Amino acid sequence: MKRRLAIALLVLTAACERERRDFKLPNGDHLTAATQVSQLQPGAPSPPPVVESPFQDNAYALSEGKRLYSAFNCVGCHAQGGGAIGPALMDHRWIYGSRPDQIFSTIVQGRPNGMPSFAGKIPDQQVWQLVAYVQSMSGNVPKDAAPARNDDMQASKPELRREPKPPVQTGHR
Amino acid sequence: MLQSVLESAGIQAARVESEWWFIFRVTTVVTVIVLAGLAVAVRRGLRGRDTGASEQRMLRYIGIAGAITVVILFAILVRSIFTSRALASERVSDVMQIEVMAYQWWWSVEYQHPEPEQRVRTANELHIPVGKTVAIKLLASDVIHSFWVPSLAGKLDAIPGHEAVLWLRADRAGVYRGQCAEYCGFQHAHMAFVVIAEPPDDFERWIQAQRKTANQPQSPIEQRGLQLVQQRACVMCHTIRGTAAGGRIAPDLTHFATRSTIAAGTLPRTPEHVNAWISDPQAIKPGNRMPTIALAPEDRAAIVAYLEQLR
Amino acid sequence: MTTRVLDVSRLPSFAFGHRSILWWATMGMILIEGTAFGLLAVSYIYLKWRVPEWPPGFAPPDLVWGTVTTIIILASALPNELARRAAERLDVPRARLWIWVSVIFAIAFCVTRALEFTTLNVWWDSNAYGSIVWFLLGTHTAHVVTDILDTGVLSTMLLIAPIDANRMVDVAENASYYYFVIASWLPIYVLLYLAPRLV
Amino acid sequence: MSLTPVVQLEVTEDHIASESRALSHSWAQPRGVMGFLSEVDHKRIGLRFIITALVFFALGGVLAALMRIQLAVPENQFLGPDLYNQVFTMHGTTMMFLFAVPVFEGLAIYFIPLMVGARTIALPRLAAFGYWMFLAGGVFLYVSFFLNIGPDNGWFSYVPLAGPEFAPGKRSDTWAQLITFTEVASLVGAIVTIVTIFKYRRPGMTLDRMPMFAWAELVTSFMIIFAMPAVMLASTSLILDRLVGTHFFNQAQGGDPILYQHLFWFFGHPEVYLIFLPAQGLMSTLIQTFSSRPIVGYVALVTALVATAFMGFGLWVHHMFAAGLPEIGTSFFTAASMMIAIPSGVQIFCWIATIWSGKVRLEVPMLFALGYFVIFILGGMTGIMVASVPLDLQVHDTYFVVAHLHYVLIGGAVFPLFGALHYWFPKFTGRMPSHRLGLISFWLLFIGFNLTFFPMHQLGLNGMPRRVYTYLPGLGWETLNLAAAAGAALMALGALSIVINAIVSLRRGEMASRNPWNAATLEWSTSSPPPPHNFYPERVIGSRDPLWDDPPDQPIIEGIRSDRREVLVTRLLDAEPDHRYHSPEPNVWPFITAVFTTIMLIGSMYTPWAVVWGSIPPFITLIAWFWPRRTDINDESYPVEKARPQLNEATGPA
Repeated sequence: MKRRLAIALLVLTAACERERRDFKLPNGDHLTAATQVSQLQPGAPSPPPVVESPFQDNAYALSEGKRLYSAFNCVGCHAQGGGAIGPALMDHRWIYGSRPDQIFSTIVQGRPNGMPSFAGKIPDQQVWQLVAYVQSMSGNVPKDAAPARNDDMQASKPELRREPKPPVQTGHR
Repeated sequence: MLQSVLESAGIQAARVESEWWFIFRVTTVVTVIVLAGLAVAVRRGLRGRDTGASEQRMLRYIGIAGAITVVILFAILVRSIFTSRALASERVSDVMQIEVMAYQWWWSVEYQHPEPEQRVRTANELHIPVGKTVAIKLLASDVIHSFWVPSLAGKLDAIPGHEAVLWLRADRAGVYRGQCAEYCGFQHAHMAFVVIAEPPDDFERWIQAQRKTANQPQSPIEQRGLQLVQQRACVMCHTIRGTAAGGRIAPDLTHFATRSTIAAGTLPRTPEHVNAWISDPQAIKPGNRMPTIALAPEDRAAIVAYLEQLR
Repeated sequence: MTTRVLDVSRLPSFAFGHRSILWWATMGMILIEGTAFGLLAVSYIYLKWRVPEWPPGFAPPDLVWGTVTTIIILASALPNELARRAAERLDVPRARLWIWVSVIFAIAFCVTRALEFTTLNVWWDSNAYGSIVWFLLGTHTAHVVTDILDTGVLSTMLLIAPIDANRMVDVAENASYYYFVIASWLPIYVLLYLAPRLV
Repeated sequence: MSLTPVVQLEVTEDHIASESRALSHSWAQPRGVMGFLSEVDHKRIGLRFIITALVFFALGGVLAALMRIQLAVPENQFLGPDLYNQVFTMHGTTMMFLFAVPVFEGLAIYFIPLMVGARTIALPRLAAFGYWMFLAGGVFLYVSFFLNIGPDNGWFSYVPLAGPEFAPGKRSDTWAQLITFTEVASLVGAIVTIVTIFKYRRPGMTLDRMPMFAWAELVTSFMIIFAMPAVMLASTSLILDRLVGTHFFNQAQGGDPILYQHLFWFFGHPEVYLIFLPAQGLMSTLIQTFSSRPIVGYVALVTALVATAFMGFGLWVHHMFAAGLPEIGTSFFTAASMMIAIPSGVQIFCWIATIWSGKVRLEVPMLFALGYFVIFILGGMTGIMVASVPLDLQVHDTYFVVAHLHYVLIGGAVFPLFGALHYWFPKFTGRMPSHRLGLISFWLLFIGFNLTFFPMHQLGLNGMPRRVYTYLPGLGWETLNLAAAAGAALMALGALSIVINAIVSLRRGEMASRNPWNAATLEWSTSSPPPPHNFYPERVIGSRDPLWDDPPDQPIIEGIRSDRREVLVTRLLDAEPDHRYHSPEPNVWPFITAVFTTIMLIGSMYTPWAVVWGSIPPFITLIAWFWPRRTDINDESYPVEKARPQLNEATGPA
């Protein structure tokens, strides 16, 4: 009985989680200047803090991420995910890591050969929304939260209908 | 500021207003007569005298009442069709064109001109010359919105993939408030705009001023403001012509300080309000597309100072 | 106490056709679904009227399988009618025989219908034309499948369940519904296959 | 020789007593939990519909109160946009789909068999299935709401706002699937009502002797059949666009958001009439009873119902005047929208004539009927205003329309409904409702209603749009909104007093006789509440108002078997006896089918495969539902050879 109750509660909170509309980060927005730029640090190495994405399974954040993806002209280099000047985002190959915090760093810090740093330009909340969306491009978010098609010419299958592609690390860190 | 159907300031709204008073008077008289008839009937029914009235005779009266209903309705119909015609007669081709693009939850306004650099782009505020018909081309960038300035004209929907044109003419100078009238999401309530009808000379002066690029900042604090605007998140969305800011998804700020409101009519444009807005837009208009940006108070003050001199 | 009495005890305990309540229930279903098909057809025409070229960007569906389906579906009216007549005569063996024959016909055109889906030349997510084509065909197929299952169950009942006269009424009404499935297909065939070629 | 002779017969008291006993036994309601789930008695199903719908009405009312609190003062922080949008969507959806349509359906299921003198409803298992689907849909909607998956795009769910791009998550799908639930329930109810009216009328009740409420429900049921498929298509294509990427409403790929509006309003406008028409039937019923005379203009009233139904399908575009459609078309729809006032006018004139020439008793139901006149006439007048294109372009989507629609729907439907619930309370429960509490409820509701909604006309003209979660001070909207909030509080008290009245009267009300209001229709010819088999002995109908005008020696109907649930099926037009029919026994499979259908429908919000795999269990339960059982077999024609002698009568010309 207890277990059933627990499962029921879990399902319920999952639904609430997915449908929350957060207009700001729970802890407010903070400057991303603190983002680590280098792995070098004084003293004994401390384990890197694992940063949880606040919006991983959140439908609203994913759709906002999708909107920002074209508003901030990510399309210009990455196209609709198929890649052009920049690498493809809808495949399983991840050069700089597929974890939310790694994608976050890629956006904020920029990467060699063209990916500019958006530090200070995109507030953390929107970066997290982009992170969640980028993960959905390869089908790596729950189907019930992933974005459906846009009211546009269709370039590819909507994220909701993409097969999940388990990430494969290809790049160097 | 006026936002009322019954205080018309333009030909289109005046026609509708006169139609309103016609129908209002007719229907009031009809209502009074029918309810009086009911009252008489109830009084008589309560006394319960057997009238012996034949059903035939009552049906005849019902028929007469029905016929009168038809005549009244027909009169209203004819009046309404004539008003429609009159409204349509305003559709002339050689008029000033303004393109209004509705976004979730603000209005982008563009004054058309054959030369691209002479086009004027502003937001949530239309200036029009008094006494001249303007054609407002309505487009929607995302969902369906509806453009409505009650004192000037009836509403017209802006539907994605469709183009609609609204002709209107202001006959009195003044500031008329308008608002989105089709439910469009979180901030449907805060999607207002103003129409400023002014004498043609004033209008000409205004549009000339709008064609210029943005003022250069003078004082150090203003200069610091510009620097911040160009370095921080502002540039991702806003355009300020003459600076590095060229984002196209949020209101054009080139002549920000000439406008009377911010956030699509949500707040009057005062330095305090602008400051409050930048510090936490989501508290003022939850769900709107401007994110909360972490800025030190003195940086915010600099940005406000810069914005306030964008005349 | 002697009184006037309307004696109904000699009335039959079942009836066919529009005298039976089942016939009216079936007509209700037919009206509902007929309206749905009508509105779908109007939507098709509406979308067609919005674009200059039709079908937009795709070849119209190939004629072969659609036409074969149409022929089979029309031919299946015959066993269906025979089943209905047998049912109204309370002729259980023949009703049983013909209803099974119509099940076989129905399965046959389910197969050709499946092949039809492969020759539409457009996907449902290609554009609005593709969507409405798939929706029309899909809705009709849903009716066909429902009817087959329904007929199948009824045929099985005739083999193994106790049979009273009401079962024969069921067979007759099953046939009325099947006529609707046939009748609703013809305008859809014209819309999907002929209209893009003729207009 | 006729199969149904009228003969002089000796009918003894003993015979009547033993037949009554046999009927009570064979129509007995099943007991226990399984019995509850297997119920096929139309009175139980009807009452469940009514009570469930009233619960949803109360929930919808609470949501309305939340909105009035939010809007009582400008820039209120009480709800916030996200919650407010869900609340107003839930309010509209609840009132339209979970209250207004089902409550009249419940009244039809309860009273149509009683009014046409039948022992039960046609297709009772289907009716039960309809109820379970309705209940499942309503529970599904409210559970979703509490899980934050409540729809938030308005009860109309316009695309693209409710479409795949702008409505992330599952909220829009919840709305679309709720439509499917209520659709199934209403369509099933419509079929059941039509068949009952066509085939189960007591001998002698020709079509032109049918009670007005039966006419109203008949016309409404046909409207449901033609209107509901449109919204089914709209919601299905919406969900397809969202889930599998079709392009019905994507303008970039040849679709069109306006197509959605056409489909929605082709249903949405008739929807108003299919709420309004049953209430017109109630009005005729109440006015006739409390004016103590036959209704004036029976034929005119029936014609008006039919005319309204036809015209109701010709004016959907008046919801889309602001969408910029061609002018010629809009003129046609203006004309149609105005002309529909004619049948309403004729009905009102007929009722006034009835009152004028009758002996009026100002009982509570009659007060509600009189309240209808005041409120509905005002709503009708504003209806004429919004039918005019130029005026509509100003007031469309403003509070003026909010006022208009509440005047029409609350005045035109809810007031008659409350009158009717008060009127039929003794029939439901066997006890009389309290007159004094009834008076209190009426005046609270009447004053509260006008205080809430009358100011909204002015608000709309002052430029306040609908569906805004807040507004700025200084636009002249504060006082009127505050008045509306006060009115809403009065209405809440009124609703509360109705609940109190129901509870108190149920416990301590005076016992009701068969016909406490001295009415003329058949439901008052049986005990209050009616026995499971409704009537025995049954007399042939001889006039339009049988309880007033039938001679006492109308023939008694004998020969319907009492040892099983048998009913007499009559012919469509003249209600001549046609055959006897064994009505279905209680059965639990409709309930189980509804459970599996619910699982399938909810699953299909998440994956299209749920439709394929999910339809297998309901299919299996349907087989179980229809599989003939010993008790269902018609023993007069089993085995089938036994039926041969009846064949000529069974197939011969009707």
